This record gives sequence, structure tokens and C-alpha cells, in this order.
Amino acid sequence: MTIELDKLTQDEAAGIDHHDKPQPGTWTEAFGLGTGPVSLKDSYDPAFYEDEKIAVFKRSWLYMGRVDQLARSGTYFTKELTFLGVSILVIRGMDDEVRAFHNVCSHRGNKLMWDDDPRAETHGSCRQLACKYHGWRYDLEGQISYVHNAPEFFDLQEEDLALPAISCEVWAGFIFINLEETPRQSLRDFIGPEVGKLESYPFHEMTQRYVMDAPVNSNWKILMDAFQELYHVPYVHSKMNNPSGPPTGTDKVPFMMPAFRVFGKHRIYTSGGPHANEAVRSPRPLDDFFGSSFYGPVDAPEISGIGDGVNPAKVENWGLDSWQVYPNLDILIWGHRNWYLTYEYWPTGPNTHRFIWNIYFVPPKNARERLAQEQTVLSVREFAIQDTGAVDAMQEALKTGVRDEYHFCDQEVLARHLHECVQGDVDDLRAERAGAGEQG
Amino acid sequence: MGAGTLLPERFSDLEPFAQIWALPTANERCDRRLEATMEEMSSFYDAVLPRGDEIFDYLDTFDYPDLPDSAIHLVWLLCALSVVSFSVDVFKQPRVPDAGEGTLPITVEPAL
Amino acid sequence: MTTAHISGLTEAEAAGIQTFEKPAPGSWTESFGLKTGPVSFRDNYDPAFYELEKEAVFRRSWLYMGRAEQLPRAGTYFTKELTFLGVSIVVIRGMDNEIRAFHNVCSHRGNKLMWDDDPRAETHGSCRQLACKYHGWRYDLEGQISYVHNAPEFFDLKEADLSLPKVSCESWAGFIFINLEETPSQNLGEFLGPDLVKLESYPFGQMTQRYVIESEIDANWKLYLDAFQELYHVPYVHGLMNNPNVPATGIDKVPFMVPAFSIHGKHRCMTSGGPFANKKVRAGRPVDELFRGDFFGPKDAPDVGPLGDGVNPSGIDPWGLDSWQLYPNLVILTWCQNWYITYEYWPTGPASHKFVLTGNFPKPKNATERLAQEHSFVTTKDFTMMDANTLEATQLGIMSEGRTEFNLCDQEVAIRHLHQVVHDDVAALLNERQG
Amino acid sequence: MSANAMLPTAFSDLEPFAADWACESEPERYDRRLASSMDELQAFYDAIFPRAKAALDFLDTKDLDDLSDQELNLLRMLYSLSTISFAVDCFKQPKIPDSGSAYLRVISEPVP
Repeated sequence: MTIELDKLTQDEAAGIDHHDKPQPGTWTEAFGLGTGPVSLKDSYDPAFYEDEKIAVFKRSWLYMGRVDQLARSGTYFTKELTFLGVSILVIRGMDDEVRAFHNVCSHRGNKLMWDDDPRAETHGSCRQLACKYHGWRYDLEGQISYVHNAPEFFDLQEEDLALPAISCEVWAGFIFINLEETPRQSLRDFIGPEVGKLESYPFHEMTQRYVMDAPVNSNWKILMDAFQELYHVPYVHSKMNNPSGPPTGTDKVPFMMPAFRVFGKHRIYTSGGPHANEAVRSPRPLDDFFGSSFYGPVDAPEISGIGDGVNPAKVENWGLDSWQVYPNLDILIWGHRNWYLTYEYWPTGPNTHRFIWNIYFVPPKNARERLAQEQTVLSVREFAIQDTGAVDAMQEALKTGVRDEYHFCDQEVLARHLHECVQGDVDDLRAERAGAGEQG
Repeated sequence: MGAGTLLPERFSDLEPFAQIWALPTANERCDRRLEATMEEMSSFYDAVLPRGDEIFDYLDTFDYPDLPDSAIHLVWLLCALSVVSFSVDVFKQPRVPDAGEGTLPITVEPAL
Repeated sequence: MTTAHISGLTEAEAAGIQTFEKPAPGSWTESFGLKTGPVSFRDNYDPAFYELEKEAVFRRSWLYMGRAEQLPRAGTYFTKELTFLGVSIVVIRGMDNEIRAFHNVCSHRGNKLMWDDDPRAETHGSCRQLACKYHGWRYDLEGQISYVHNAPEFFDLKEADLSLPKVSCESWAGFIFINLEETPSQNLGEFLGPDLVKLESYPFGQMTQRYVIESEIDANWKLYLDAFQELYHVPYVHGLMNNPNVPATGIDKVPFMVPAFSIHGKHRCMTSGGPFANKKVRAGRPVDELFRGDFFGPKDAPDVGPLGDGVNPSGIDPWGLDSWQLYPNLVILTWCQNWYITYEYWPTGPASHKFVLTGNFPKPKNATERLAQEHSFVTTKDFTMMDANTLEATQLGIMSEGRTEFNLCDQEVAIRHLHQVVHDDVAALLNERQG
Repeated sequence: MSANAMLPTAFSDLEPFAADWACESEPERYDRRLASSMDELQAFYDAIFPRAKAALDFLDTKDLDDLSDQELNLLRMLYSLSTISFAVDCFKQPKIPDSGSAYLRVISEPVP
């Protein structure tokens, strides 16, 4: 039986790329992680979800958006963290600083910035923040600047009327907030030195932006897991290897990851991208037509350099870095193709989340480049739709609770790490509560 | 060039496809694919694919992004080709297989 | 930014504003013995508070059910679903012309007695007896059992025990109320108090041309009530409507000052100038002239005889509108242009409620009068829509707890009073429970 | 007068709008407002506004409870003018600004 489990077909064995693993022979052990089965109760249990909201999302730095979205003083966007009951307003002040506030008017608690649908996110540019209800206004730094019919009020203290500020810091042009009263770490400490080096990458040169935004029927971690391993690729995306031929052994060749790294709560995989299992893959006719594919446009645009943060494992034939910034941000950087993506996974319930996906290119210089980018976006979208369908099925099965423990292989080490970090945070919260209970 | 004509004269053979597929947004093009039959998409694919070099050369004669409307329609037509291509050469069906309710609406995309 | 700036009015605002005397010691709020500090709006979303409120407020107050005109003859009835309390009420006019209310429950096996198609939906109609759909038991129009199908099969049935469970029911000025207490601590007249009782002399009975609007609103019931018991929001939520023909200028932002507030026990009245308020800075629309009607009502008010001695309790001149807020959840607006509106706010959860609005006019005599009414009503509806969505934004803002204390000005005194009365009722309940 | 005229002869100039705007109930009129373009609303407004006074005078000679079908349609078109008026002269859009998914459903109204 065991032999059967280990068997690869001849075709599979012939096409597979191999890569060295660190001591003591597996990525999982090298990172000090357990190798036993993993509980996925953290991905459907409502009680776990309630604690996770506090332990993870109310205590971590959360990604809001790019500084490119706030081009000038007075530009703003809102972010609806509906699962936490919080609406965030991110705005660039007259002093050019980016700040975040609770999006709540100090008068009667009306939501301050919204457009038509108070539940929907909005963005724009303003000279002052004006409430639609009774006209109170705030300056771009959140201070009260106008109270309609002010003489009718009693003892208003100007300083009490400022919009409630939220800790907000920027790293590499990525804007983060932290909902703790006083964050336990600065953003830079939270990010850490290795991920931090990524700020040398020229993200700011890639401002041609596509956004996709969809509700997904799975726990946020389940889709995040799908994007931190390539073990599923030959099955969910078998057509990627050999799109034009019938299914053969070739389309089932396993993808082996050249390198994983764990940095605190964050992690990265680096893969060959277009070079992975190159011997057994074949392109689509349309990829040639557009000079572009899933991996990005072939004729990469000029950029000023790639900095010293990418490809930390120094993988030869570097194709892709997928950085998973805890808790729910992925940054994918394509080697030699010079474009990047961000994925955000925002919980909406124990079994659902909102998936937001941004794609960034260097602005195209001509129609050919514009179309090559379009072809890439649409190719990525096809596969992502497959992934969202696959996790929908998985969540349906998981939430039956029929089995609590599941098996993660060495190629799935990052998924194991994510669940361990999340479960660790929730355990800490529960231990604190138990401690407080004992003392009380 | 008649009223309602979308494409430059020299691509008038593609005009019937432009009337259906030269839609301004990715979401409209993706929705159109879901409504289309495989025959419609194959004939569109087969008609446009061989004209690719000619279309790209034509588009290269303009300063980007200041394209005349007829050239913009050509860009949209090629964007639609990209949309239908997966159905034609990979999935052999309009929908992504096993995607269930999966959908990824595009909420921000570049102008043009 | 200086404090002076916060306190300022722009010149355009100051020029257009109508101002009114306030009672000693200088503010409505203090004159009513209310505090002036910041308030918490936790009572607008906290589930635990909501549970207490249902008990302390809605199970102990007189609740408005409908108008006497809805029951024109013996045997006419309507049901009211108080789903949030788990109670269904049937209100019916008996052979003796009395209006009574009963729990809408058959005495046999507890089936809901009067319903049509959907047992959750309200219904109305006319009947000679109340008949249960399940086993055919029947009750007369006064709630007494009148027929038990195959009665010999039962054991020791006592006719007296089989009446429909009665709910205390009284009418005032044609408004029918019930009270769910076993024995109400006050009768309806005592509950309303002498000032509201006087409003009985208003000719509500003549205004039978009726419109009804319903909506489910994602906001606590008190939030919508609050929106309609101040005019402070008008220049911003409805600024366009004051002066539709100009772009946003200072003029559309002139504050509205309420000429008079009055407190009547748990109830309140806000009296305003209506069509006369800030008149010099407002401008009408061409259709208003065409139809001889606007938000304030038909311009050529029909003759309805004297308005009685209940309206305009503060005696302001010129009088435009009384907005009577009857505790807990009924508002009656009587306009100088001889029509009235009612609002009801029925909780459906801590952060949602069902809103019911009626517009009531005298029967029109011709197409011109009919159109003046139609135009007044649809104008009101568009105004009200703007409030409804703002409220959902407010509910979201408050629930975020991004801020937990809010500031109410003197123009918002009625809001302060409502929340105070609700809190007092809840405190009384908690006291009883502890005692 | 054609056999299937919807309006009284004196108002046959408004006939082109009658099919759309002689709606029986307020919810239908409001839905029609929301489903219309501003051009459509403006065209209806501009056509009926100058004729509205004459229509009112005409209808005032009739008994409201005994109107013919044509007269009733004319009355309903005046209701529609009221329904759309805010969209045309204030909001410049069919929907009330910032009204999101809020709604107010008229569940009872006078007849006619």
C-alpha cells in the first residue's frame, strides 16, 4: 500500500523539476513546524471565528491600499471592515501625511464619507470632510472645522470633536492600519527586516491598475492556502501545463517549489514561474498572439531595478515571489516580467470572505503593451475563478465537521504555518482571558 | 464608412464581430462570453486570429493612448478575443469548469 | 482653527435665519430639566438593551394600532403583527359598535385565528363571526365562543374559559390603542395627559383620503424618530429642496430654528412655522405652483371647520405644523394646510425596524384638489427617502463604536428627551427586578 | 381619433407619452421614473407641463368618481408629472441622491 502511495507515473517522473531541501530534509521541519495532521476547525467554527476577529484582525497591522490611490492632498478612500463593524477613512492631509480615522461624524454618529449606498466603499477628493446629515465639517487632518448653527450647542470642546484617529503607517507604499489603542509593535517591527527589504522594489512605477472584488464561499484562510502551494496546480489547473492537448500523464506532473522561507508570522515561496517544469509544458496559440500569458507580458517593461528584497533564496531562473504578509495580504512579484499583484482576503463570516485582487503594471506605451497586459489579467482571472470554485466545494465539505484533522505535505508547509500562526494568536487571547478570569 | 460602423475600413471584414464583441469594459466582454455559443466564439476566434499582425501594426501607427475611436474599437475587439480564447482553446465551453458560483467581477480597470 | 470659527454662522446663513425666544434659563434643554452633556447612543444597537426595552417600553405603554375609520361597521377587523414581541392582535368592531382587541389565537389548539394566505402577514376584512381555519371553532364579534365543532367529544368545556384572550383597548380621537399589561397602570387618557387629550377636538375624522407607505429600515426605531424630531438636518439632507433652482450656496444652508418645543409627560411636541419657516430664503418649484401643493400640503387648504383647541399648544404665530411625538412610537403631524401624517416605528431587531407612514387628507372635490394632495404626498415621500438612507448610514456609524459619545444641541432637545424617557423606563424595570 | 386612443381628443398631442405614463398606481409610476433616462423624463416633463393647467381645468369639469378611461389616463399622467418632478428639477437623476437601497413602498393609496 505504501508503495502505491509513493508512485509517480513515468511521464510524471520525467517532467518533474527537483530542488534541494534544507536540513533536516524537509521545509516543514526546517521551520520548526510539527509534521502531524492539522486541525481545520479554525476555518469553519463560529466560536473560533469570533475569537480570531479579535486575536488576529484587531491586533495585527491590516493592509488598506496603496499610496498611489491617494495622489494629492484631500484624496481619500474608505475601507469597510464590515466583519469588525468598522469603517475606515484613509486620507492624505495638507501636510502630505496619510492618516486613518474611524469614518464616523462626532455629532450624531452618522457615517461620514459614503456615496449613495452607505455600506459600499467610496473614494474621491475633497477640501474638507463634510457630513451629509447636519453639515459638520472636518479638515484633512481630522480636526473639526465647522459646526452648523454652533450657538445652539452646549460646551463643545474643539479637541473632543476631532475624528477618532486610527494608527496608520506606510511601508513600501502599502498603507496599513492597526485597530489596537496602542499597537504592540510598529508596522516596521511587525513586518520585520527580511520582508522590509522589499521596499527597494519599484512598486511605485507600476500604477496601471486592475481590481477584482468578489464574495467567495470559503473561510479566508482556505483560499489563502490555495495560493500558497502549487501542489493543486496539476489537478485544478491541469490545462495550464498542456492547454491544447487531451489530458495525459504530462498534465499531471507535480510542481515542486524551489524555495520557501518563514519570517516571523510572514512567509514566502519562490518559484520558477514560467520556467517551472518547462520541459513538459506547452503554450497556447493566443499567448504567442498577444506576446503574453498567465506569467505576464513576455517583453517586460523597463524598471529602475528590482532592489535587494526579492528572491531571498536566490533561486536560479527566478520566476515568482509570493509574499504572504500576515494576516491577509499576499504580494506576488513576477521575476523578469516586472509586474505585481496583491491579494486581500477579508472575512465576512466563518464560511465566507471577500477576495480583493489588484494587478499592477508599468503603464503601457502602446496598444500592443496594453493588450499584452489585458491578456495576462484575463488569464490569471480564469485560473482564479477555478480556485474560488474549488474552495467553495472544500468549505462545504469542511464545515460538515465530519473530520477534524487533515494532512499537509511538505509542499504545503506555508499553509501549515498560517494555521499555526492564527491558532497561536487565538490561543494567546484565550490564555489571557483565562488569566484575567482567574485574577478576577 | 457607414453610420454605426465601428472599425477602420481596412478591417471591414471583421465588422460583424465588432458589432457583437467590441464592448468597452472587461465585465461586459466576460458577460457576453457567457451568453455566446461555442460556434459564435469559434468563428470570432478563427476570423480575428489570422489578422493579428496586421491589426497590431495598424495600432502601432498611432500615438498611445490618443487613439481614434475606430482604433479603440479594435483594441476592445482584441480584448474580447483574449476573453473568449480560454473558452475556445482550453475549456471548450463558455464557463470556467467547476467554478460553481465563482465569479470575479472587475471593479477597476484602466481607461481605454 | 479657533473656537470662534466653530461657533460662527456664515453671513448668508445669519441673514436668512429666523430666530425665536427661548424659555428661561435660556435653552429648551435646561428648561425641561434635561442635562446638556454628551450622550451615549448604545441604546440604538445593544442587543441586551433592546431586550429590556421591549419589556419596559413596549409591553407597558399604550400602543397605536390604527384608525377608527379602518373599522367602519360591526364585524370589520384588522390584525396587527407585533412580531418583535411575538404577539398578534386582532382589532374588531363588535355588534355593539365597540372596538375591542384580542390575542389572535384560537382557544382550541392555539392556531392563529385571523390570517390570509401568509400567517405572518397582517390582514383585514369584515365578518359575521371569527372562525378558525383549523377545526372550525367560532367566536362572536365580542370574542365569546359561539360554536365548537363536534362538541360532545370534548370534556368539561366551560364556555366562559373559551373567550378570546382580551387585550386592553381604548380609543382617543379616533386613534385605537392597546396595552399588553394584565392591568394597565394608567388608562389611555391618563397616559396621554391633558394636553394631548385636547387634540381630540381636531377634525381627524374628516380626513379619510388615505395613503400608506411601509418600509423595512436598517436602523434602530429611535434613530428614525430622532431624525423627524429636529429640523437641524434639513439644510443638509434636504438642502436642494429649499432652493432647488440654485447650486449649493449659503442660502440653502440657512439653519432652521424650531419656534417651540413642549414636553407633555412622556410625549413631546415640536411646533414649527412649516411653510412660513425661513420663508425669505426658500424658493418653490414650478410644479408646486401648477399643482397648488408642496411638501407642506395643498396650498388652498380645504375648509374642515375649526381645528379645535389642541393644536399649536405654544401659540406660535404664524403656525405651520405640530409634530406630536406620542410615546413610544407614534408621531402625528398636523399641518396648517389641513392634512395630517402619522409615522409608526415598530422594532424588528436592535438595529432594524418597520416604518409605516400614512398621509390623510379630506376627500377631494375635484381633480385640482386631488392633484394638490397627490403632489404633496409624493413630495413628502421623496423627502422621507432621503432621511431613510441617511439613517442607515448613521446606524452603521454608531455601531462601529469608533466614537461612543455624541453631542446634541438645543435644537435636538426632543431626541434627548426620548432617549431619557426610554432609559428611565428601562431603569424602572431593572429596579423592580432587583427589588 | 383612432379607435384605441388612450387620452381625451383635446389632449391627443400627449398620446405618445400615455402608454408609458398613464400608470395605474404610484409604485408603477415610481418604478417607471427609476427605469427612465433623464432624456425621457425631461421630454415627458416638457411635453406635459405646458398642458397641465388645461388638463386640470378639463378634469375639474368631471366627477372624479365617474371618469371615463381616457379621462382617468389623463389624471394619471398628471400624477406621473408629480412623481418625476423632483428628478427633473432638483436631482437631475432619476434616483434620489444617496438613497442607496432604501425604499418606501406605497401599500395603500386613494382610487382614483
